[in-house]
Amino acid sequence: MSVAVVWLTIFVLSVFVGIEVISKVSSTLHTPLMSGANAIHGIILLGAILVTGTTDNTLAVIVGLVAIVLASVNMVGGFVVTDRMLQMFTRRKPAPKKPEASN
Amino acid sequence: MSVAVVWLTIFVLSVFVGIEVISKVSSTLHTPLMSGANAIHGIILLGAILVTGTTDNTLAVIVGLVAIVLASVNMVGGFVVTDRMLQMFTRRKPAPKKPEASN
Amino acid sequence: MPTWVQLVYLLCAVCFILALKGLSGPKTARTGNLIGAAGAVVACVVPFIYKPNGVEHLHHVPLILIAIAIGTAGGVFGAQRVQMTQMPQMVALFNGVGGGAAALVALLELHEIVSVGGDAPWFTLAATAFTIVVGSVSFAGSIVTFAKLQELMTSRPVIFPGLPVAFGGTAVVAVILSVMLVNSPHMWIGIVLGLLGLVFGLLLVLPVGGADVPIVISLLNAFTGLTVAAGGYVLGNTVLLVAGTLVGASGTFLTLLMANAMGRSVANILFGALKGGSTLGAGVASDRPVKSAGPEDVAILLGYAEKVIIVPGYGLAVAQAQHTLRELVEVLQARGTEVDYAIHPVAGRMPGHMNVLLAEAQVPYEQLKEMDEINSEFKHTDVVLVVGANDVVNPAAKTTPGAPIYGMPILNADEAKQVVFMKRSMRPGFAGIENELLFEPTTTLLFGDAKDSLGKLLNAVKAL
Amino acid sequence: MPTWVQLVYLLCAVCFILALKGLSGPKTARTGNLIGAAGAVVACVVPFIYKPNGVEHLHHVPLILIAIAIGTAGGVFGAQRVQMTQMPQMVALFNGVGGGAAALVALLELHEIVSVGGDAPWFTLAATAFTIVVGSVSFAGSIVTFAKLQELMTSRPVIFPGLPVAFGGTAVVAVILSVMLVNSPHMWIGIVLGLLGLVFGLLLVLPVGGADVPIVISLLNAFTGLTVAAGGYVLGNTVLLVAGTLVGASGTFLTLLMANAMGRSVANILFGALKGGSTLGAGVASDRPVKSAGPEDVAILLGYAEKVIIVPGYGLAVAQAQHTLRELVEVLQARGTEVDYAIHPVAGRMPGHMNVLLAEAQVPYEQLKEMDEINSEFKHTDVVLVVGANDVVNPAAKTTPGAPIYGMPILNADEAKQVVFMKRSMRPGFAGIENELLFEPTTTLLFGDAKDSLGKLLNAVKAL
Ligand SMILES: NC(=O)c1ccc[n+]([C@@H]2O[C@H](COP(=O)([O-])OP(=O)(O)OC[C@H]3O[C@@H](n4cnc5c(N)ncnc54)[C@H](OP(=O)(O)O)[C@@H]3O)[C@@H](O)[C@H]2O)c1
Ligand SMILES: NC(=O)c1ccc[n+]([C@@H]2O[C@H](COP(=O)([O-])OP(=O)(O)OC[C@H]3O[C@@H](n4cnc5c(N)ncnc54)[C@H](OP(=O)(O)O)[C@@H]3O)[C@@H](O)[C@H]2O)c1
Repeated sequence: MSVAVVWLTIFVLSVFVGIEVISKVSSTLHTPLMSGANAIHGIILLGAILVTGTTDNTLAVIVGLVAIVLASVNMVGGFVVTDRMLQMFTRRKPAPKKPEASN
Repeated sequence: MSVAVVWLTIFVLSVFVGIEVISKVSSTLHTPLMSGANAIHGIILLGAILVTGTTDNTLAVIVGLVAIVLASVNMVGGFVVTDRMLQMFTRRKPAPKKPEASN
Repeated sequence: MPTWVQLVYLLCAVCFILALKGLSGPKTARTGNLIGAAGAVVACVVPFIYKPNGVEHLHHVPLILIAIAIGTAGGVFGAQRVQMTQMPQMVALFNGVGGGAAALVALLELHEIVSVGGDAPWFTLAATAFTIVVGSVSFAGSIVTFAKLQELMTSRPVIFPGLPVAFGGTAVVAVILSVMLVNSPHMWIGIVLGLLGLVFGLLLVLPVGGADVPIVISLLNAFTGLTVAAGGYVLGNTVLLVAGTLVGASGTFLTLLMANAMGRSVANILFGALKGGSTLGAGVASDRPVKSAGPEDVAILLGYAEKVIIVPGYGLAVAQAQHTLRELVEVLQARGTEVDYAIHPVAGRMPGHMNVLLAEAQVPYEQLKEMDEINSEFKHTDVVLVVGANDVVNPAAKTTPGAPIYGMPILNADEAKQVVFMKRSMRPGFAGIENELLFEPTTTLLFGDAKDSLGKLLNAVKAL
Repeated sequence: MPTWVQLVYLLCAVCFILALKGLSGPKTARTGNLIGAAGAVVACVVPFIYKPNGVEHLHHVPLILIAIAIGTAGGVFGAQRVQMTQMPQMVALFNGVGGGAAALVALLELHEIVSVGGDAPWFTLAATAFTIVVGSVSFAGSIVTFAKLQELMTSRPVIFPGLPVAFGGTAVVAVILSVMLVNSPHMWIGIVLGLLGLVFGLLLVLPVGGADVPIVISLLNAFTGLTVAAGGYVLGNTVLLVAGTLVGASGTFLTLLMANAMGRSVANILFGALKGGSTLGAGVASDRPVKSAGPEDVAILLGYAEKVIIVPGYGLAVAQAQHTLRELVEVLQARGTEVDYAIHPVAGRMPGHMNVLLAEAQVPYEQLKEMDEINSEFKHTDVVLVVGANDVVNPAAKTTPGAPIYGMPILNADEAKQVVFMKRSMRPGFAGIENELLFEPTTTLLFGDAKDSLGKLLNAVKAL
């Protein structure tokens, strides 16, 4: 099989996985899901590391380092912010100062 | 990428697609779904055609033809029987000989 | 392989994904099946058009076409003639021949490898061995399930002493031979592996009780999917790989779903009998006192009820009484009674059994209510008419932690004002346990074959 | 690439799938996110261990580590400091830098291709061009959305004459240059493409109204995913391909879901302004007569109600009145009133806005009821207190086919016995259309800033 077709196959299958896997998400989770997906594409950091680490052209290295900084902001910030958001969402207050409330 | 890993990747992605895509099926559709999936693996017919059509050993051709017969029974029968089943499931009777029924 | 062929194959694989997606929703199911069929046809036409081995066109085209024609005729004939209630065995048969085809294809591929000097990557050889063994298992297992369901043999578990040993022995020998095949491919190893697979398939399915067979069919279906996937790897063909994997994965998942809906575990179904205990319950009839009545008494109960719910079960299928039941319901409705059918997901002996049966009798789809939908209505119901069902209304599922059906969701027939059971005896249902509901003061039994009793009931109601 | 590296990458890709799967269910969301993070970390550690170009280890390791440390510090700092209500702009910013990084990586890869003589398959070059352009679009677009939401610039649509022409022109030139790049790769073409992408990103997002921005963020997020996928293809790296595609596909789907929940189309959001009409409604205040009341009157209504439902909306967030609201609810509950919050999926200006806001104010999760769950309870409710919401209770969504929100599911506040609106004026909400519910005889208005009014109301209820 030609490489391009292999990659196309992987691409198509990933499209299905991507859609099916989130197709049951409730609207409450839209924002954290967006943010988590955003963190996942921070994996471009891996690409940035690879291109920077395999070149010796000074300008390329500098550009590569900038890409690394940007990508790590994306990745790390993305996961941390998503976690903070989800902490909010799932926190059950241990015991509010609610007195003898009904319901 | 090595060929084996490529195929492993495609395999893993297909596993996710396979599971996610049917994860919402209602119990009423279990039997037709099983039958439809059964028809799909009748695609082994393609494999049988390819091996039979590219050999010239007489015994191999005979075995291959048997495989072709079996595989076409699987594929054609599978799709037809599934369709029959689904026809049953979705048919809305136009007007039963029900008289002045309530409900 | 030219790029366009690869793209067409990819497209066919997408068709199969869409087919499964479609099949999992009631509105899209038929379209889904047709999309899958279209994909399969296109994929199979491709090798007749391009040059598969790069130089020449396919050999033996006439013979191949004849073989396809024969298979197609057989498939269509079987699929058209089968009765709705025989669907499970038909699916088993189709699945079996598919597994057999996969095993044969792998054998031919092994022959190819051997004849060019046996020089293939170990992974390819392992996949070949896998396909041969599991394809044969699927073939033999499916044939036995077919025989059981078609009542060509007993549907009770077949167990003999030494079964576990034979089972384990076959498995060990198959593994050893597979390792040998990977080390040095020989044709005879492949053939022996195939035979071992057949034996293994027999040993796997013989001890399973007839009523567990649908689960086993689903499992063997997933097996065949995996062999097709492995075959795809060996042949270097993506469409086989993707399609086979899809079926393998979704089939396994579906098997778990189905076992779950019956409150059973797959391991228990397969190996329960091996461990000594039968997978069926004891099946003895009780002799505690019950209240029984004749058709005329029941006719009065039904005829003057405002709301009636019918709970159909396995016995309705056995008695083939679905048409009589529909007539009775129509007469009751004509009298102004509100009647619904309560469909338990595993009533009968295959998933969706009741839907198929009642659809065949032209009961309007709207009157079939799923369990979740109707369970809250039983308490407002005057009479529940249980026709050949038992386990699906057995309160032991809620109250008796040790019972084999404990934890299975049931229809709340016990909440209704009156319950009428139509069955032939006091024998228990599939799970083999007693049903306390039969002994409740609100319960009436109408003994006899369901078709018989329903006929009498129908006349009695008409005469009211 | 050694096999173990490829297998690790595959494992990381699976982590991302599981992450998305986890994130789509409330119970598994946090675990999902952590699995994703673990996969990302493992994938990024790999190149430090193996020899990426087959011979040598990674160059410039210290510099790379410093760059990662800087980025990580920045990311953590931003993520920790941001307030809950500023989440959308934070996500936009993170998304933008990711897009920028992808564009830079593609430029470097182009540089590599050019320096070895420009000999690459056309598909690789096309993917490179795609990544440069779309990554830049994502970068510039996200920065503008950040500026809009952070109120560094006006959040109203920015439109100028000639915008459609500039928009179309940029697009055409980008396509022409991409074709040129594919034919003969040159560095300058890549750089110009990047600049064009930046311009295009600006032109795409400037005309979008502030409140539509969450949709646009989601769309740009999907864009970045696709650029990462294309980058993965160029670099021959599966984990980038799979991760990027997952995000691209799920992001696109999520964008549609979100737009749908607001009853808007994505095309309308993006290109509505270009066509001349603003994407926001008219926003004029009506002068028809309404019934308004003071805090004391409303306090009596609430204080003696048996069942009260709170409908929070955008105004609650603007007024930052969530804490006061919670206090009021607690006092009412202490008086024995049954109080629930009805959460509309698109109340506020980002999906889940109300959940985040009220969770921050420590409102117990159990009191937040989703729309489907609570909609049938309005008719048994004495008072509905609408705090800074408007569109989400506007019956025009059901009754007025021409209205911009027609078809959007709404909270059935109109079915309650009494409705109290807290808002500052008669100005309409986000959709810019009048709300008939304001003029109903059962409706009372309490004018003023939500925080202010709630404070007064709280005192008045306490004084009862
Ligand atoms: N749906 C599936 O996929 C599937 C697959 C495998 C197993 N199962 C299992 O099968 C059971 C299904 O429950 P169910 O309530 O439908 O069936 P059931 O519990 O097996 O009960 C069937 C009843 O029908 C009566 N019956 C048999 N033949 C009859 C006839 N000719 N006329 C009148 N009555 C007749 C039997 O009593 P008499 O002998 O006294 O007449 C028996 O009590 C569950 O335990 C389920 O787990 C289901
Ligand atoms: N959730 C999302 O993801 C999202 C994203 C984009 C757009 N949207 C759209 O936003 C709308 C959300 O509906 P909604 O009912 O929450 O909001 P809305 O319809 O925009 O209404 C907000 C109301 O709050 C009032 N308000 C503003 N500031 C206030 C303050 N300080 N004190 C008291 N009241 C104040 C406003 O009236 P006054 O000016 O008279 O005070 C206005 O009527 C929907 O149309 C939705 O489609 C949602």
